[in-house]
Amino acid sequence: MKEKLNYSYYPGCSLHASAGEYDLSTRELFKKLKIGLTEVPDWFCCGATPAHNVDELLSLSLCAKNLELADKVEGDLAVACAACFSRLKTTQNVLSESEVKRKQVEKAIDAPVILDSHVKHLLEILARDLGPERLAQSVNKPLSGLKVACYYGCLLTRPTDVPNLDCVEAPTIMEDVLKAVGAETVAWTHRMECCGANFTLSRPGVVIQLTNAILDSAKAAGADCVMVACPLCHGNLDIRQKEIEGVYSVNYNLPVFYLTQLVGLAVGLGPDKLGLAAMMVNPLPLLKEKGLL
Amino acid sequence: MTQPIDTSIYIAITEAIRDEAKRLLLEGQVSAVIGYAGARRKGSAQPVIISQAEDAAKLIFSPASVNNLALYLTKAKKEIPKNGKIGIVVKGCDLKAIVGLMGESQLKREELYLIGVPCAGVLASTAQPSTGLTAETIAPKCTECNAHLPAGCDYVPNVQLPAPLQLEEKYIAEITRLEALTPVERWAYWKEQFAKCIKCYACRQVCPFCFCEQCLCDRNKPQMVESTPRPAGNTAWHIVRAMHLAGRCAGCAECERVCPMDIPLNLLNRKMAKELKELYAYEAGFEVNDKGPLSTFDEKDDQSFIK
Amino acid sequence: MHSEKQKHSFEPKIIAFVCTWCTYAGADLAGTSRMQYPSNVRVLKFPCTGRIDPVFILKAFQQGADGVLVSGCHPGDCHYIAGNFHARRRFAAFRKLLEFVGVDLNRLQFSWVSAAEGGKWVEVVTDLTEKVRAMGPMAEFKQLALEEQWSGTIGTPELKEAYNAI
Amino acid sequence: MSRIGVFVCHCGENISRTVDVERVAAQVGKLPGVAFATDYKYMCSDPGQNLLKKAIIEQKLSHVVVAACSPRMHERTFRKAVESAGINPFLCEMANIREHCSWVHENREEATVKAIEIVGMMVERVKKNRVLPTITVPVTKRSLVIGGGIAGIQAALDIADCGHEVVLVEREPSIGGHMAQLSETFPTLDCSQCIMTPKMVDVANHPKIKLYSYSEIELVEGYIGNFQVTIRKKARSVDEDKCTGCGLCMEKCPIKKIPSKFDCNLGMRTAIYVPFPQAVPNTPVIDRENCTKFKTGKCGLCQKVCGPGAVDYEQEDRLIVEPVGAIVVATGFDLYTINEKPKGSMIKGYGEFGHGKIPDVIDGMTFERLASASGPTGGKILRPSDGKEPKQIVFIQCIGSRAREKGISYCSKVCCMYTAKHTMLYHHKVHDGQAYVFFMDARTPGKSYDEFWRRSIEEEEAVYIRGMVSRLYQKGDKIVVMGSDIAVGVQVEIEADMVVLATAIQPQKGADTLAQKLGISYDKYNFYSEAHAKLRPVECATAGIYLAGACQGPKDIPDTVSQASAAAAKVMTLFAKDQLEREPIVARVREAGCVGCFYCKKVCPYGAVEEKEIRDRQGNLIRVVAYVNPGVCGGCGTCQATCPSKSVELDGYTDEQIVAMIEAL
Repeated sequence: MKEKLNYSYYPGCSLHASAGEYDLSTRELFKKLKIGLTEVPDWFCCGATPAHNVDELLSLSLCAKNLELADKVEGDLAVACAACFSRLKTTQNVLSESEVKRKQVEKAIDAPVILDSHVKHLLEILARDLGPERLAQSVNKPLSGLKVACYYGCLLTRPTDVPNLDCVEAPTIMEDVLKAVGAETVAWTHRMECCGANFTLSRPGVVIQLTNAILDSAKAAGADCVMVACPLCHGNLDIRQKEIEGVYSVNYNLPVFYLTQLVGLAVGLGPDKLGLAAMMVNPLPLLKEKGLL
Repeated sequence: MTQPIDTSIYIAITEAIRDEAKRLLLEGQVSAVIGYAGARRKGSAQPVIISQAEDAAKLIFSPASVNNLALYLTKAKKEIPKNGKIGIVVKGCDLKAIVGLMGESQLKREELYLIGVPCAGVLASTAQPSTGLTAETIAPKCTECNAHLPAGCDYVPNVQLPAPLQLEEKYIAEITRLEALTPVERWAYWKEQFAKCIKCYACRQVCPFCFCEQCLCDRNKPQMVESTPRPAGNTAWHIVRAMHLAGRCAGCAECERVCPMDIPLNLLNRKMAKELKELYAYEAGFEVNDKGPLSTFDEKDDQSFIK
Repeated sequence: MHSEKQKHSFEPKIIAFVCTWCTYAGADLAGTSRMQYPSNVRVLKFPCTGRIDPVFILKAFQQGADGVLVSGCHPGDCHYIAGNFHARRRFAAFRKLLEFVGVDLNRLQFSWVSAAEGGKWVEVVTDLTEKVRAMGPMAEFKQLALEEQWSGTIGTPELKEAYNAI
Repeated sequence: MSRIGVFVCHCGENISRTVDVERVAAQVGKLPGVAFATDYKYMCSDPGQNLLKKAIIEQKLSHVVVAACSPRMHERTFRKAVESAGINPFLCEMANIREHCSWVHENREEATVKAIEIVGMMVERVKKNRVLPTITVPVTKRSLVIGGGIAGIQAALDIADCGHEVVLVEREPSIGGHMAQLSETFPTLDCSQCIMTPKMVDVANHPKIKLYSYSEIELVEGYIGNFQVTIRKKARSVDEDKCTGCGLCMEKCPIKKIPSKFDCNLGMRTAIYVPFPQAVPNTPVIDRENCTKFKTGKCGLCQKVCGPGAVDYEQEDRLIVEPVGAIVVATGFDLYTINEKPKGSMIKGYGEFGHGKIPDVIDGMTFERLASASGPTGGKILRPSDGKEPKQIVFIQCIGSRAREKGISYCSKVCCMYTAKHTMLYHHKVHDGQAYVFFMDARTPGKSYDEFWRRSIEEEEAVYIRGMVSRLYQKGDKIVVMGSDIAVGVQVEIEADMVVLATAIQPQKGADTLAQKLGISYDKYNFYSEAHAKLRPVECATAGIYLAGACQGPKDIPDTVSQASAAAAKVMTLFAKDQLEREPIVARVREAGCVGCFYCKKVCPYGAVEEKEIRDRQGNLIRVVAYVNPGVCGGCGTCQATCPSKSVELDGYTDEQIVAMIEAL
């Protein structure tokens, strides 16, 4: 096993905007776990989610260029956002299968396409590279008693043979991480459903319907909170929760944590280092109740 | 300015080989060790087979250790004591031949003790054995080496191989040059090359893969390939030879080294290796394969050339 | 009934190596259907394309063939399960070798012709004949065959020196 | 020096119209080695053949070339004719100057020149022809049938009825296979047991059938006509000769809660058991893993109550060698399970359906057991979880089948029909219930099949929804089925009480291992490969081995039974003669040249190449060379083209013959 883990880091646009707490907690967590993280200089948008619906060459080229930039930094590429992760992996997949497209892209970005670099979601880094044993060793405040609904969303494992993160339809990687930090996970039905991220701005009605089903299912399964690994899922589940409660006349009050926030708590990071204040559904009462603050 | 190549580790390697050979022979683990010993000309080396522990001191490894000793395991094997394991000193390129021969049921791994040599390169056949190894005097095959450190050996001296220099890949360059020519120009090139051939069959004699008891080209009922050193027969011989080595030859380039007429024989072999790699993603010599690229198939193989 | 046949200055020799189950039968069908094609082709029957040794192609060129056709069963149709698959790889490699030594691959044609494809047989044979006719005789091997003497040139200074010393 | 006779045929006017046959005969007559050349109107006619025979005798001919039509037409005719005149038939060749010359060229001069060259080539070839003796192989007129399902039973009965002994080997304690598990069969809805059990009894009572149940194939040696098969007879712990099948042991066995594999784990069985009441043989077997006697050494109740003293705890596996001449492989199928990806399998599992963890999501075979009158519920459709009758039932087709991303791309062929049958059985038993079927296409080619499927919709009120299901999940005591109806273009959600998955048909586990023992080929899914998809669909490429049933590919019962009878007919054809004769176009190894690289073995599609050890008189191994078994060789010659030293030669197509033809150009 490698002793010192080192990664290049592609935060993606959301983490520099609406999901600042994800970025903050990721950096703090990695620092705490002594994992090297170097932000790719000069990175730019991966194009998710509109680009690939509009212009395939553009979407492939954006990712290919980012991959090329990342290749100049030592270590595998760590990605926080499920959509960025999906686009980068898809790009490698598509370009390794089509020589024609590869040549087009190479011409467009005026650089070679990097097909063999390892793009890794933060989950993979925690669950595989670091591993549950070493993660457990860093825990000083186990999240015992906290019942978490792990929400994968639609992009993290799909489609078959592209992300290769875990079993496509019944993954356990999030649960594996949470178990290592002492939390309880609930079995629930909607952990792989789509939250409608693509329609967040254009057709909020659809999003409210889809997101409500997810929150309803998590609540019904007895979860205290939801954990996500994607800023887009977070946007829908957290920011829209009040609105949904109003539309459906229900009361969920389910804090929606980022993966790095929960793991960060367990390894002893304080609320300020995890950006808990930025969450719309206030998690502090829950955490106090469970004795985690 | 020619770039010198660091071969200082060869001294440590020589020591290590001697110690290991001595130990093996003393313990009776092997009946003989095939290696290199110094020869008469200054700096030169020649193959040697030792069966006594005290002879271990004869063993050396130097830039003149050019021979592919795998040869002595097949055709010349009769000279080697048959009982028990045989130890052999192998460079990465030689090991590829041994790996190939295992896949062709000619050698058994358990009958060999492989003493692997980390190798920074050996001298070209045109260089004097006493000259130092430089970007100029290095054998062309070493410029394209991808097996400086032989894998899977029983023993490898614990030395740090200096980082290999980026050298001009001579065969690739020459293949690219020839491919760019017209068929007529290429024919003229090879016609001139093959015309030099004197049918001495040194290339066949030195090739670890030419292990047939009776060569197809020596048969006269029917005569498939003309055996006299006429241009027609020479051309046929070299085409048949390249075809028979396709998918098997891993590029030890011994054929080219021993050719008295300096025919670029390995060029044909490298061209075939390149094509088979492109067509079937096959590269000879890295693992013991039951089947090579031309003894198996995939239903989806390319057939764009077939009407 | 038929128009006067055009006279050509050069009639190429075409040798076809075919498998008995598909292409030979396809050529028979062309006959029973009374299709017409140039008379330049000579057919050698093999049980299977798997039996066809690359040396035969070489030998055919050396014996004065101007064009060579190798034809067998379509993939999956082989009477012997997989002979044509083995042949496909063997010839994919061999044609690359011939190309590299300077044989114009327009003289060497491979095809799959099934027992039902009499028309395709006619088309393949006619195309190859016309193509080779346009290219003219295969001079390379014929010239080699005529060269009786050792015709090497002494290329390197070392050789020249050695030669002068004799 | 050879004395070759050349006979040029006019073929009425078919040849002579464009080819100057007299000139051909005259020209060819001048070739060295040709002693006699003539032309004749119809060579294949009786007078023509007599002319040939007379010339052979009078002219003392050694070889013959008949220049006429295609050898595919008359090679047999002329070879027979020369044989009757005392020449080995393989010293006769045909030059094709009709299909390849007179019929395809109109210019008389060109055609004549071509004809002369074609005949010249054949003259050179025939000079190099060798006398080839007919190869005969003795035939052991007994056959082995592997698998005791409907395919194996049918093949065994057909062969045995013809008077030949059959050795039938079944892995399970009873024959019957999957068909014994089925409730009713499409498209006639007759009871499977009713048509199956009489056949099983016939097998048990047939004097020519030797049944090894609870046995497996250990080793197969030999070749067509002469196989030696080693069978492992697993320890049953009950002496088959003594047991009367009274069943007292099973009544008394205290371990009663073992899930029954035959009932798809819905019912329970004892530790000493027969899989189902009509089992053949009706001899129980002790499941040693679950038996108290074997686990702790205590109990022994079954032995105490057994009147004839048949229970034998000391019994061990036995190895039996049976010589047979032909083998029918009828190992059948297994159903794909939606559980997590098994190790080393290409199947990826159905996580979206809960990986098989929802109790009321069952497969088609489980439904058969529920619907079967002799099943664990006595034929009532009841949910496994709580025993309630499902009022809303969803059938989903193509689970695994036609799903490349799951690892299988083929169609399982029978699911459309059996799902239609299931909806009918359901409707017959649960009158107020509603069945839904999610399907991609309904594939119903077969006699009365489409009518049957239409009936399930039109009369039995099944609702067919064209579209696939994306997810299933448990919600309370319901299963929510989320799918799409692509005909209408809407998302569908059904709260079902039970879901039945039409899971894909796969070869039995271990099919590949058995294939390796038999030396037969199989595809990437482990289905066994037939020698020719169209013309030799029941034969393996390996001579003497035949295929029957679903081990070759998904099949329904009628197709399986037809193929089994076809395989039996092939076996009987083989057994019709005492000696197996075959064309001597086989490869032979020149041992002196062979260096044992075994490239020939690598490329041989028939597995005909063996490794032969050459030893000196003291028995020391000198070298290993290739040996081609003439009984198995198919005669393609791929070995020769591959052999670097040409130390293996295909008789009839030797390098000498071919080079002679090329040089004649």
